Amino acid sequence: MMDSGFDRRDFLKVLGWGGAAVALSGCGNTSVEDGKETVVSYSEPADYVIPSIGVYYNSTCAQCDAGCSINGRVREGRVLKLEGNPNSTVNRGKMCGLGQAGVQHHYNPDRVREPLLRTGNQGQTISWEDAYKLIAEKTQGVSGDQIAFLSGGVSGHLKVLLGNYLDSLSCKNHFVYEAIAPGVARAANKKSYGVAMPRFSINKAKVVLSFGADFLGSWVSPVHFSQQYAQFRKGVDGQRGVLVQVEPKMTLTGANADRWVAIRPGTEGVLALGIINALGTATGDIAAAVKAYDRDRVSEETGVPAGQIDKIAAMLKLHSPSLVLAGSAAEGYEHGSQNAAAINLLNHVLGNVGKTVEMTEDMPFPQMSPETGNTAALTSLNNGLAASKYKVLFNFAANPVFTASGAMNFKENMAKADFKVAFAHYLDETALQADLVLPLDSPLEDWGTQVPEYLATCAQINIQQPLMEKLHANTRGMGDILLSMLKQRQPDDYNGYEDYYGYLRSAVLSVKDALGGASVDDETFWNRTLSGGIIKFEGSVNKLSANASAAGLKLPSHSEAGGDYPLRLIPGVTASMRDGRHANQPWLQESPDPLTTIVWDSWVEIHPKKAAELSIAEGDIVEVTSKTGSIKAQAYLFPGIHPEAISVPLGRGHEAMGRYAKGYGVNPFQILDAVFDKETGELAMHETRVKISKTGQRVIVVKDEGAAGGQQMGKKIAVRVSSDDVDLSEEV
Amino acid sequence: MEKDIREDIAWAKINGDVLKSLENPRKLYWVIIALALAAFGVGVACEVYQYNTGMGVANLDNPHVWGLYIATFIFWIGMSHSGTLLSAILHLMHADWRKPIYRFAEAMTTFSLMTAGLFVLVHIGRLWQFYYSLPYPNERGIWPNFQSPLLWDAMAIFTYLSSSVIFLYVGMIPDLAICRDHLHPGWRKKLYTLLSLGWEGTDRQWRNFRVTYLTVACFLIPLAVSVHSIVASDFAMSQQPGWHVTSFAPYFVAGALYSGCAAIITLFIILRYVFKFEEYMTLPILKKTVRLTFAIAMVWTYLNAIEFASVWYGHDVASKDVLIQKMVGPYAYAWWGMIFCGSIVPLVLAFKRFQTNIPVLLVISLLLNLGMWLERWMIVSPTFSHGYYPWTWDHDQWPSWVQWGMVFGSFGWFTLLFMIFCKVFPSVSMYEVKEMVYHRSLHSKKGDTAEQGAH
Amino acid sequence: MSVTNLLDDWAKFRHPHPVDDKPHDPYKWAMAIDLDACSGCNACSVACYAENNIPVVGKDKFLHGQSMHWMRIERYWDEDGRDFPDQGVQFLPMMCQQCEAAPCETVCPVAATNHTSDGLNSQIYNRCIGSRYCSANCPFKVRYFNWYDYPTTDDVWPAEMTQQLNPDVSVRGKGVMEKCTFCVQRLHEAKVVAKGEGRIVREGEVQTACQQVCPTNAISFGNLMDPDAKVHQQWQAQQVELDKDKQAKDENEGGSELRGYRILEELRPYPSVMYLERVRESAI
Amino acid sequence: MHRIFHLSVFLIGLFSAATVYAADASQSAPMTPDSQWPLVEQPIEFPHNRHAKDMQIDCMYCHTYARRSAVAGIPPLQKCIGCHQSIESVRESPRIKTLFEYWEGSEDGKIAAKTPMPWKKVHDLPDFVRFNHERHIKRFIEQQNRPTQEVCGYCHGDVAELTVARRSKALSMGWCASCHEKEHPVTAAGGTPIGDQAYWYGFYKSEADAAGGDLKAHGPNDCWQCHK
Repeated sequence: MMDSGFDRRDFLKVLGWGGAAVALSGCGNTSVEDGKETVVSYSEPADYVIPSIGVYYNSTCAQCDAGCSINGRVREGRVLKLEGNPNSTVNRGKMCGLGQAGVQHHYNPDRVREPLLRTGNQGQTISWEDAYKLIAEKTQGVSGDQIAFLSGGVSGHLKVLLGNYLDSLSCKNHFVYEAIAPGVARAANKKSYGVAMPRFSINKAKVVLSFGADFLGSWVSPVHFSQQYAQFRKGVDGQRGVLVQVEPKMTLTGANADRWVAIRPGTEGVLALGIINALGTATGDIAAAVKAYDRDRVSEETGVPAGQIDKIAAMLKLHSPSLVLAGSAAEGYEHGSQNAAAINLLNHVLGNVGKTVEMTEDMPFPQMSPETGNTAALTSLNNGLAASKYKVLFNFAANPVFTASGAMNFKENMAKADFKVAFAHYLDETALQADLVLPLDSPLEDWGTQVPEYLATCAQINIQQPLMEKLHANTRGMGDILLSMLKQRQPDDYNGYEDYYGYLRSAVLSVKDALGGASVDDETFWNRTLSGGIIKFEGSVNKLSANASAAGLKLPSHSEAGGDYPLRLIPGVTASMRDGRHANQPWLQESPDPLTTIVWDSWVEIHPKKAAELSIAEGDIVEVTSKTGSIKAQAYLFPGIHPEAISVPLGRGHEAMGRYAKGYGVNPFQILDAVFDKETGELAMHETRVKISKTGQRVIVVKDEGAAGGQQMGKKIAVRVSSDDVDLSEEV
Repeated sequence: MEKDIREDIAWAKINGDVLKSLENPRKLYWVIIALALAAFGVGVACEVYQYNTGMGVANLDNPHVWGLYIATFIFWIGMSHSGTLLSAILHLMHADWRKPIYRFAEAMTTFSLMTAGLFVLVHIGRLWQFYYSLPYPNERGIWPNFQSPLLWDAMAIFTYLSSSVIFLYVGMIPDLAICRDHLHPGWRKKLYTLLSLGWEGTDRQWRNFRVTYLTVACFLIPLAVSVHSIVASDFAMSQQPGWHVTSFAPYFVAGALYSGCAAIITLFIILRYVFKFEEYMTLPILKKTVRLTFAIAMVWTYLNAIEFASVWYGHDVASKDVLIQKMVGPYAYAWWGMIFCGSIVPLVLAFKRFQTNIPVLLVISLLLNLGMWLERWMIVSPTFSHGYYPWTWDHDQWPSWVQWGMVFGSFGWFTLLFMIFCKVFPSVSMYEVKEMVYHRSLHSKKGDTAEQGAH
Repeated sequence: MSVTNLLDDWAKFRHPHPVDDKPHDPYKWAMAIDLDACSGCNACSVACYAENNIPVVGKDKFLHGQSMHWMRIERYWDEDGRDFPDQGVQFLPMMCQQCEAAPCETVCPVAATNHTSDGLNSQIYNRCIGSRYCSANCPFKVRYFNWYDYPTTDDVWPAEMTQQLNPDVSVRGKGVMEKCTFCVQRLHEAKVVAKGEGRIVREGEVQTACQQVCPTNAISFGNLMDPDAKVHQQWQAQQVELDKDKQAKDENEGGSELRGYRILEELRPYPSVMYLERVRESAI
Repeated sequence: MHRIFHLSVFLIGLFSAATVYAADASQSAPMTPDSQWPLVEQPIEFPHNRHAKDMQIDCMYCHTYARRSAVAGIPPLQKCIGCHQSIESVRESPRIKTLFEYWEGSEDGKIAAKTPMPWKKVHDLPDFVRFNHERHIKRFIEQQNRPTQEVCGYCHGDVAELTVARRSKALSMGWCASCHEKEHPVTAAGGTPIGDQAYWYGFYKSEADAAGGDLKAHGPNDCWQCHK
């Protein structure tokens, strides 16, 4: 496909001809014209570059951590569109909307283009050399434990380099923070299965019982699960899989369930134990533990009809194997770990462990395997900052000022560090607080390796490579930045590497044999790797612990929400907005939320009954107040939510981050109470209690749904049929 | 019964009275002209803004892609029909009471057509590519789509416009000669000299004149009918609920004549007052017109009823939904307004005492026209806001000031043309009034030998 | 130019669609969308924006119903008056149905939208004069009009983003109608390759953007004339026939185990998109 | 009354006469004949005649992409240099000097090394027209093996006679269609046109019926062939 990355970079040059001018037809010339447009050709074209014909390069999607391999279409040196890489075991040539929007991350007009140094409230551009010097001297005087490095999930060689850099500073304070991550589930899984992220085979299950795991929308590896879901629906030998979703607020997955069960927020664990009880197959301490949870009590606590519980139990009994998933909706409580444990226990009782909950393969190179984290990390950093423990703070791929709970006052605490460096693509809320902002290359113009946390089948390393030349001359890849900072500290170790690409190449080739390249020479292996975009290899298998026990399992009996804050706030995680890091990508802003069809704004989901009680109508601007703070947003009457809860989607409400994000919607992170899961110390996102009041204003909700409001008016448009009336085995 | 016109008016007096209307205008005239200009200016401004910014400023949307432009277009087309009715149809019927009033009616026809034409243009998204829709030898080597009712529209309207201009002109020739002979030198005299084509009033000229006039009249009538039937087919030929109605063609024609007659009454009254034409535009003639209007109003109401009934008892659920929506939906007020103005108000005309009561008639005629305008709007919009596909039913889709501005402007434009016409050309046909007087006098003398006298 | 030509043509004008004795040959592009697989994730819609240079109109214009999404995901609730939609919701991807007897085609005054030989409903931007009659007559309301001049509107395509525009697809200026084209630029590319090799396009050689991205493979697209094409087999299995307005399924009430149907078939536009009914478990 | 009769007879006669005339009028293509369009200022006055006529170099030796892509492509600098390095005879001629300035960079440093030449586009169709060179090359040169210069000449005129290329054909839609509709009748088995409505909007009577109608319906005259 190409001779070598080095040379290829020349061919990534944008070719003026066939560029925007031609693309903008209709407002370009509209009659035959001579001598108006200039036509330019490469002075030394590669033989595989043919004008007007797309060239495809494999790389890795960086929109989330799922690690989908992408295949970028490049024409005249401009990357036009991303497709899935068919050879990837994660996404098998498919993608999600979020991933599609990756090009808008790359071409975004609001990217930072120069290193910026804060002087008062002004950012003034400085050269990279000065920036490096500045960092060097700021890190000189201080001891290692006065330096903190905050980052999102990191993996691959970037993680290695970062580690080395921090070591060179003898700094141990690397905080890995993801605002939305299954932190509690990881811990619970580790307990009950022995691994943080076992492999869930939805496609092998006949019944999937999901406690608020939005695996079609935003949970762990949505594209991968969506494909499994499709197979699961087609079913093995024509027996169609059945999906039961238990959650207080309908997610995309809930919307696709055969039965969506609206449960009282926080009582998921109780229902799980109730089902175990109803199954009656449990023995030993488990049987003892669940004895108390008879159907009536459970029904009374969870608000799920007793008949429904029996039906679910019966269904689970009838069809094996099944699969039970514990998702964010179940974890977001003080007793989140307990909920998760109870739900995982159900998997053990049903004997799914080993069948649909399977072991994974571990990276043979632990130093490269993903470093994950959740809100607990931020909490400890925040405490440190509050205690003025840190003098220098680095921030990379995280936006805590936007995503931290309002109760943390992160912004104020951050100010206590005297030198704050942000490696950023945009001037987001956190970057604005930094003293030094270093502009990063977009993932489509940078080199890198990535290891997905959730490994679909075998162990693999994803390659990230430039799909086109840099858009802005003065941005740098994170890898290159770390490398040059390491060169300052340990010249003799790192001067050997011309740049991050060089480092990457030699690093990969050094373990070529382990990566299954023993038979071929370096050049061939490297080119194969680049054109393939993925390195798959045998990892070390780690067994699941099959021991099930209800030891230490105790669930609080449901506490009546009441007093000043009668409602629960459920922060909605949507597939396109997530934690808001992509809110500045217009395609995502304008692609309607699947369930409400609302665009460009936030909304408050409230059950029509509750709304009637409070005489709230669609479009009313309501004020949602928690102990921590309050936000104002438009109300949307939404039948798919428990009457005791309201939901506001996360991700919007930016005060910075450019024209497409700034000023659209509100940010519910700001009003989350600082309540934590007792065991893991992760933020209990669903524990916030709120009250809701009308402000008197009303707006027209900007949504795709028409005046008929999602009714078909007796027309045969979207038709549903009962499973008895079809024979899927006959179908193609 | 009292007479349509006095038989003993001296011909010289007729000339005098009519020509007086061409004399230097009074202040009021200039005021009206100024207002009309201002209104038209508003319309132009809106169009310029829309042309530069895009149709979006009219606050149309997907799928609600048509709005007031189309509605008002139909309104003006409809307006044009009565002129033809009075001048051509009644001419063939030898209903000679039309003679004093047909001239301005015919002028009205021409000008409302010219106004309607504007709406075709402002409605189009790419005005600058308008010529694509004309079938002519072009370097692209392709025809337009002869299947599209819109194309028939364009053709029908152009034909109709050109022939009504001819009709209006031909009918004026003898009068233009009179003007030529009576006016003192000046640009007008030159103009009349040019236009009157050396009319001397010789026997031969009169014979040819009558033949031509009659022929053009014959030619015009089918046109008039076809034009509005074709406008109707813009809707009837589509598949949309509320449009896909077989009775649309007659319904539209009736509506057209209706609004036209109403407009005639309005202008009748105004001209009668402004130019002191009491002698010629007499109450009996007004009464006849009013009765005619009443009859047409009833026909229109009847056709309406038919349409509703056929939808109501038919099996087309979608159309039924649309009908119900018209009655109770967001457009209910407009729809009921149309029923009131179109079917209830005209009942007043049934009473003798109102048939000659000028103030009342003025108000009524205006109401009727409002009703007819609403009718056109109610044909266009509800189908969009409540079509086949529920997902796309629109929320409150209200025309923006740009649309209203252009509708407003169109009235300015029409008034402007009409006022100018009235000053430049005799708005009452002198020679025909003379004929009328002559025949009436014969009639009163030798009883029913009048018929031969006519020829 | 001769009128005779016009007159003959006129005589044969508007060949009725579709007809058994004159099958589409060799191509008839068609689609099948499995609503049981579709999860409503919107990936197809975004992919369509990326492939077809669709402008992002922004909040205000979206409010005025001037959005341009060629492919929209509709979401329908149950209408049985229960408190909770406990059987989930109904998602429906809706795009131009590429009707065989398309209501939009007959009414366009300038023939800017007309039928291609491989059964597509073409839309020619540079010919369009913006009468919007096509949209007025479209039963599905899947045609989108350029209410503003998006290429020159602020923040629609800032300088950087113009580089992402697909050169194979014209960017539409103000005043023209547009709609889903079944990614005709991709079809054309595949045909050129196939023609070069003197064969016809084979199954799997061409995908529409929405089909390619769909994480649940709910969308299948291909040549209905090609027995190897999945879409052909699906239509056959569901006994849905292009030139019928009443399918086998509709004949016997409820009895049939078929899921395939076409929307608003009774209006006889003969859509080229077959939907497969969503299945819901009755036992739970 | 008889006058009316006479008159109407006369009018009808006139009308029908006009119709008959129009109906039998010849199908003259409404397009401009070949003519020389104005010359375009280029960085150097490239002598096509020297290369194509005197040297007999095949068009596609330089415009190399024509046979495998939609666009013919401007020859990359590399290609020019490739030959001209070894042609000492003209090495010092001003045009070649400029050429090398673009390759090696000019002394005054105004032009960086390996700067592509800013050629002006001569046959520049409207942006919404998508002409595909590959298809035409395949059809005329590879299938019907006609001489290259003739085939390219259909649209580009006799370039071999020119220095700087210059448009001599109308390149209007009617001009393209006159070929497409005449040469590619769109019919299905049975000779009846299917689908492709665009066919009916054309001015030109295609020889579909003459061709026995056994041609297949992937007609290059549906609008989407060129407008997308």
